[in-house]
Amino acid sequence: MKTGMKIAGLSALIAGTALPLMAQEAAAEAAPAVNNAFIFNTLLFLIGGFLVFWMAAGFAMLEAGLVRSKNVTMQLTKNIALFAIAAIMYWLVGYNLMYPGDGWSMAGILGAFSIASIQGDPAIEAGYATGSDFFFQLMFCATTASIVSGTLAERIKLWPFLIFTVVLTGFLYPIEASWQWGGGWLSEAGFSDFAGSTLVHATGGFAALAGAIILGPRLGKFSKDGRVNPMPGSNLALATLGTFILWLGWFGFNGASQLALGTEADANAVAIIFANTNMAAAAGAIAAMLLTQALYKKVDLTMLLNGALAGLVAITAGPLDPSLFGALWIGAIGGIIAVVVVPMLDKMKIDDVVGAIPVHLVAGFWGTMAVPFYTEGASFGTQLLGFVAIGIFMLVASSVVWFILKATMGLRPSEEDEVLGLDKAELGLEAYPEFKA
Amino acid sequence: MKTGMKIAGLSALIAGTALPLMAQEAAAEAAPAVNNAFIFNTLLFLIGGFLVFWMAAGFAMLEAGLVRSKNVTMQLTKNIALFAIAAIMYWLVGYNLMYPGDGWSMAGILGAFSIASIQGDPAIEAGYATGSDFFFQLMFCATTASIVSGTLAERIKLWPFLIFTVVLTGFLYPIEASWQWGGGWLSEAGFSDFAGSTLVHATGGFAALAGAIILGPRLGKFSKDGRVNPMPGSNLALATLGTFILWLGWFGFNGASQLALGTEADANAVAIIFANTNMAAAAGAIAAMLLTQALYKKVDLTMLLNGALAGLVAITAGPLDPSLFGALWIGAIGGIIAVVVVPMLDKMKIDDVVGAIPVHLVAGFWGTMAVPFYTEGASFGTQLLGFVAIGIFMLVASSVVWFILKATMGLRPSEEDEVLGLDKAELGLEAYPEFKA
Amino acid sequence: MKTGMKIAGLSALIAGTALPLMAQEAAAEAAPAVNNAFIFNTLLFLIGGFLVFWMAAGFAMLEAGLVRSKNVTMQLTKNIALFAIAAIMYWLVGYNLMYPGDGWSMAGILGAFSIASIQGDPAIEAGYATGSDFFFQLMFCATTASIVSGTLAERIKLWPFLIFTVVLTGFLYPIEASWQWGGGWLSEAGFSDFAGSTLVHATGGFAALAGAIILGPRLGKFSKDGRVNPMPGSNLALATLGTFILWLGWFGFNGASQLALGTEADANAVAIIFANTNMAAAAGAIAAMLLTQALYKKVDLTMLLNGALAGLVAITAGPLDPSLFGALWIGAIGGIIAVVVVPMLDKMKIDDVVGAIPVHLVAGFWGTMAVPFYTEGASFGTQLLGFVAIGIFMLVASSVVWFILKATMGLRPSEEDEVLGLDKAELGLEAYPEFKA
Amino acid sequence: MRRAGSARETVVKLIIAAIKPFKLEEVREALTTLGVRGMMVTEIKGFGSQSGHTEIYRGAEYAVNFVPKMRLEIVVTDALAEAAVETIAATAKTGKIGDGKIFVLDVAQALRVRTGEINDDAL
Amino acid sequence: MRRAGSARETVVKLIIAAIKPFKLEEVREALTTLGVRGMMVTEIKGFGSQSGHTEIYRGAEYAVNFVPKMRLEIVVTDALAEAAVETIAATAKTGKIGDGKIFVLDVAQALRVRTGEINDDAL
Amino acid sequence: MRRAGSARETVVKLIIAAIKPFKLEEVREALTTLGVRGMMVTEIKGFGSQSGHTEIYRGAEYAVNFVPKMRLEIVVTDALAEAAVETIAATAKTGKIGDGKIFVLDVAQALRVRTGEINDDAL
Ligand SMILES: Nc1ncnc2c1ncn2[C@@H]1O[C@H](COP(=O)(O)OP(=O)(O)O)[C@@H](O)[C@H]1O
Ligand SMILES: Nc1ncnc2c1ncn2[C@@H]1O[C@H](COP(=O)(O)OP(=O)(O)O)[C@@H](O)[C@H]1O
Ligand SMILES: Nc1ncnc2c1ncn2[C@@H]1O[C@H](COP(=O)(O)OP(=O)(O)O)[C@@H](O)[C@H]1O
Repeated sequence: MKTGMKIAGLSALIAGTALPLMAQEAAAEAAPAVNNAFIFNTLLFLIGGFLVFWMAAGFAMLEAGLVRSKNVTMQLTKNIALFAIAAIMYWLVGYNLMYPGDGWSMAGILGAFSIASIQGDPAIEAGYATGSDFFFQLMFCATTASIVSGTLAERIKLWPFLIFTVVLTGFLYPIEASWQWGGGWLSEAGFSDFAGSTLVHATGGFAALAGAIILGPRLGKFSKDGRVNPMPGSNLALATLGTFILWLGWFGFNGASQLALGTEADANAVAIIFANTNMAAAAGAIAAMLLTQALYKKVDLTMLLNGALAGLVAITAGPLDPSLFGALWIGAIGGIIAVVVVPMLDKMKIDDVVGAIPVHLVAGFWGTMAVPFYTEGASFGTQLLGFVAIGIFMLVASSVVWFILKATMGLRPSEEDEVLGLDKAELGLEAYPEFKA
Repeated sequence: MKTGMKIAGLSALIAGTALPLMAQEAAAEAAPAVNNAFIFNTLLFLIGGFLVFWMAAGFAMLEAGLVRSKNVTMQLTKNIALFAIAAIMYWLVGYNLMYPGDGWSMAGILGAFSIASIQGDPAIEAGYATGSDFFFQLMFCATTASIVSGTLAERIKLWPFLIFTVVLTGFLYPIEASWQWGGGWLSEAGFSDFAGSTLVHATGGFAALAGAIILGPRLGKFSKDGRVNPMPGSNLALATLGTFILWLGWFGFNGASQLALGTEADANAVAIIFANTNMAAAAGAIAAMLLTQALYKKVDLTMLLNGALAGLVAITAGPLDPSLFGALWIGAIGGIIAVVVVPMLDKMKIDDVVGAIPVHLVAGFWGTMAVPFYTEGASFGTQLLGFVAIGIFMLVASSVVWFILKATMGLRPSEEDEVLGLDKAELGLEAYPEFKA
Repeated sequence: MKTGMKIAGLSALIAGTALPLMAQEAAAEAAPAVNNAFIFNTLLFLIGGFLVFWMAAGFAMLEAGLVRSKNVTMQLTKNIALFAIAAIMYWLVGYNLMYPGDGWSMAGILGAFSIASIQGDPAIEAGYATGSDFFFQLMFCATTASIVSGTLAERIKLWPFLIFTVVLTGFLYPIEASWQWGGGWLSEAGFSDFAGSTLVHATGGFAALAGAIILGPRLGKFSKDGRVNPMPGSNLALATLGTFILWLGWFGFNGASQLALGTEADANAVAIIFANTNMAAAAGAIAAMLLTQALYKKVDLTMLLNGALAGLVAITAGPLDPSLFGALWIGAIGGIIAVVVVPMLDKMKIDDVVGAIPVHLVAGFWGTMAVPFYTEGASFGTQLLGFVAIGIFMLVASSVVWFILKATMGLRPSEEDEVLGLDKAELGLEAYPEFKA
Repeated sequence: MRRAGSARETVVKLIIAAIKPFKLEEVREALTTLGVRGMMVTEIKGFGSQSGHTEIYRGAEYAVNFVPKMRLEIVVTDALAEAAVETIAATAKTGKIGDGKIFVLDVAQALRVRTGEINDDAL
Repeated sequence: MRRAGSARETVVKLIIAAIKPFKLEEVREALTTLGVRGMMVTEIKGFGSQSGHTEIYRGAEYAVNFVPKMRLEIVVTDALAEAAVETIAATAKTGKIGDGKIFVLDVAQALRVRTGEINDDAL
Repeated sequence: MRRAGSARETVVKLIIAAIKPFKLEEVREALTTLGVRGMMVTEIKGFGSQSGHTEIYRGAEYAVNFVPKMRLEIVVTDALAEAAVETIAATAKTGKIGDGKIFVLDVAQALRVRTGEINDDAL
């Protein structure tokens, strides 16, 4: 490493613009100067990538905090396993299915089937290192899967959930994302979704919605008499930590989606995105806080957390163009959506343990539709088209997968196991074995 | 995003310094080369900014871990809400009040009243993207507010606390900070506070101190017979996590306060700051550990955590100029201060739940006074002047606000509610509902 | 800070490549243009450094989650204290002992004895800021110590452990690491260990192994009849959080070990390392999950966490050269090693509380031996030589230290104290005082 | 206040029951309908014939000797005792091993702190 | 060791009390002054007239049937029993609903593990 | 079902014991060997002569009045009672202060929920 360093030092020097002496030789050999933009762009992907990676931990903590203690080990297991699965499936199939370049299997609709490769010399003309792009894009794929685990918590067996994750991260997400980010038909149509309110968040939300309906609610969640029985989360400190983690990761999620840092304009854009993203989250949190106080005469922390996340999801479709004030009201409406939609789902007897559907699907819809307010060229019609198209695809496709899993291996544990808790019943391992739950 | 990428790739290329062929044209068109310093500076602000953002989570975890379990939900709620409020108030008033440029309302004393705006083309001559500066500065404002919540924990109602936060983040912090960082009278006077031992930490500490005195101690904290009744924190794992988070965030707090990364000298400075910051924290932790062992025949983890933070606060006023050894003894004295002052406050019947006053106010004073040891041009007199001036302003101003809130809506919950815990009494939501507390 | 900004802005401008007008003057004065590689390299060290710092928190959470609640405060205390000690010892002795340059005390074997200094003007020719290198290298030293604390948890007194840490971070690690990264005899011999599968992880593992044998198992861990009595971790949410933190930090650990970011080739290399590191972790996790399912008919989350970490350790010796597929199978074997070796150690009556020996020592061996599969010039023989040499040195040296400590102050608390738990017995402070354990 | 009774005069009964946790709500509702107005509930570790299944942790097998149970304490009037016992038995029953036990003890005296009422009036 | 007594010979009393948690310290101190030298304290969920207020979580109302209480078990000599009961009643009383209950049972035998002392000497 | 017995007919015994937590496993094994087939275990805070040592937190001293104990409840037949008490006393004993107490009460009736068996058959 240190020895390596010496070399590095040299190469750095050579790369560095010339000291008087070397200058001529350099010129003589016409040594191509370093393309700093290539380095900046790559760096943006890597920083953005590790920030979005961190969101996987955020989802894990948020969900572990919002489930009952008897299902915490299972929720943690699902979250770390789904990330690992995404990392492998996206390499095996997803990446080239999503970014086929000119290798479409069906033009604009179905990408290429081949394994991702990142080795080899840097492709300067691409403007960034392939590996950094793969690393960054992979994190988005994993995020989509993280959304699903929360909604279905406490009542789906481990393996069917993981198998669904395989399909989602290997095929469903890459296909619908290719339509836009892969340069497919949606991008041709002029759809606009900067960092994925629809392509990532609503997509995960649709998969979760299909699952929640097919899976059914947790035992005892809804009484025959229609009463809703809350099942409070077991650890709100974890849930809050998870939200802070997601908020932090979102700077990478939206900021690095600028995809370039090599010019003053790009740097300026990334800066604006960071500031707008933060503002939308803050506004979502405040809106949710005020609304719960108004509706229930008390602040509900879990709603406040959902509100911040809904604000983030809402700004994700267009974090660059709005003013800070724009980010504020777009985010605030996101927060209001979270507070309003959570009980609506309960009325519809759809059991969404962590509120992922209001936050990612509904606020994602809002964010997508809000783009035209600030982004030139975007039209409400096209935005709606894109959202609906992806919605139908995801609902149908994931329903098929869920039904097959239900028919073959079954989705739910036995009633007794569910009552006992998945930790003891399926994993034989409690998350807090010493604490009386 | 991918489509965007293609363009980015191009712009990157054009931006990239010339390949033989393009060179002449470039020169011909006199295409202005990219100002890499602008990008580096902006990147420094963004990285520093997200690291300081992370400190908000650190305060939340530290405080949630040091309060009793019956007040954890409330502490979490306050911490995330105060950050959201800071984000909005700093945009609405704070930023231009703190950085009026030439728009002072009262020269050097009171800044400009206008809403912050970050849109538009990059102002190359500024050397950094406005949005990145706003993003970074905002985090400092929020940090100041985070300090207050810990001291007043477990006995102040949610809304009066949040209203105080509105005033603190919108007005009090921006005004006093403008005196120095806005180029106001203190900076003219030659005060030196690199990253805010006084401007951020002591300022938060003064607001907390005023609040603690006006609010009074928690019920049962001090018995009539003068005995102090410890109320051990409910979750030291969270408290330790919070401290690690703060330690990490501090690299951005101090490092990015160099405000520039565009030259070798700046890069070198940021590197020195990182190393010194780490050393001061380590020394503070070790000093506190050894001192508690000496005083109490056992190590007190909570003091060790306070010690590390006190070391960080102490180096914050001058993290660049000291040698590593300088950082060590400055930080170590910070750690000693924490251990010594915590019981002193108890004797004065001032109830500081997490030790924020010793850590941020007293160690902040020490750090401010230590600057002249290594920084040329700094004088003890001016340092004292600055600290006292800001101290008086903050004590008076926040006392006024606290008194108004006390007189109007009241600061404290009923005795019964306080005994029951704010989580159940005010929020109707327990942080750990399943665990027997 | 803001005032500073103005200057920074200027310097930035001057630094920035020339606007038409200034150009000639600049040329005239032959003003040396900014060496961007120096800034990029320094930035890589700083980002990598804070990511590896974060790993200290990861170890703390992982270990706090895997010990029983009666020893959590102690585990947290050890983890934060050991980091602080490493920070000071590495400055006092370690850095120059590890990187003597030409100042070897014994050529290639024993480095220089002098205190590290990072002040002064940037040494452009070095290619990076000294402070950034010190900051980054220090974190590796601390990591080595973090590995030891987990294995010996729940039964070693605070002070002997900390004194061992002083020796480990000040002498043992720097000496063995100097052999390779300091340009010592091992690097001459052609040993290849990119980021430290052997130099950091196995080294920590050897120190832990020696300690575990000399210290003996926890009371009741192994019954006379040879039965193994599991002692489940008290908080798997923390353990999972810790694993996510380590995974995140590892991007800095391996990525910044490229030691340079100043050229497209370096940027490309760092990107590949990030992607490979992530793949190895994912593969390790999946392999461990599938294997526990196969062996025990249920997934063991703690094994899954160990598997991810073992995958990371395995790829650390050579994260650059393998393809993604290479990273996959190298990481997967790491995960399998974790699952297989954990019970083996139990059979050998070696009590490794968190599985650090399988993860860091055994998977570290595997990773070291796997290098020649993808790295030209590396030979299995030399790899084995390096591993064995360092293994012998570490086993002998740390055994000596452990024995001296045992003979002088004793390593273990009284049986009664161990049963009561170190938190109450030695620190008089419970981590979760309100929760019935 | 009346003299704390000697063993001879039995006034009210204390029913102690160990049941499966998920039955708690059902039992509570059944007892309320029966007219029981209060109880004390404790989470306990139960040991009995149900105990003793084995788990695996990090590759090592171990026996789980204790199963979580809910322990109910209900003080009722002599008159209500029998019905209460029957109600609990009926509601808590799943027929599977581990359903639990019910014990009845004599209480010499009962008192309501708030009012000072004693025995039957205290319940 | 003496034969564990039959119900007929009552030697000492067991006082079981459910009180409001924040009263625990006060009650403990009062009992100590009275001469009580030991007790067992359990955190329980109490069900009674106080129970049944509703809370809202994520927009849905639900009834809170159990309130946290402290359950005290104190074994005292026959002689001390009455005073102990009165002391607890007096100290735990707030006059508000939920103050709790006190129950007195007969104990057939008491034993101090450390010394083997029994009955009065064991306390 | 048989009428819940009056105080006069004592059928089985309830043994309540407070012991040091780390003795639980040992005691459980000893009792099992003796033929005891079930028990209820509760984690409690114990107050007694052992209590009252002081701790320091953030520089302030405070007295720790409660020490964690395990509370065992074992219902046994009259015949087994004495042996059970002796076994617990013997196994839980360390000779150091805080070893705990054992109390024996009369049980009027015992019932096994699963089968409806009562008294001796219920244990
Ligand atoms: N002799 C006993 N004394 C006290 N409690 C007992 C006794 N036997 C069983 N219990 C309690 O009843 C619970 C169920 O008993 P168990 O023997 O497991 O099943 P079942 O009641 O169906 O025979 C146990 O977990 C324990 O809490
Ligand atoms: N019948 C009972 N049996 C056992 N415990 C009881 C009974 N009734 C009440 N308790 C206990 O006493 C506590 C207070 O009783 P409650 O009816 O709520 O108020 P009050 O005692 O003022 O009438 C309850 O929470 C419960 O723990
Ligand atoms: N009078 C009592 N009533 C109920 N429990 C008691 C009583 N005295 C002691 N205990 C229980 O026994 C435990 C041990 O008693 P203690 O006096 O501390 O030691 P020892 O039993 O050796 O005298 C206490 O922690 C408490 O749980």
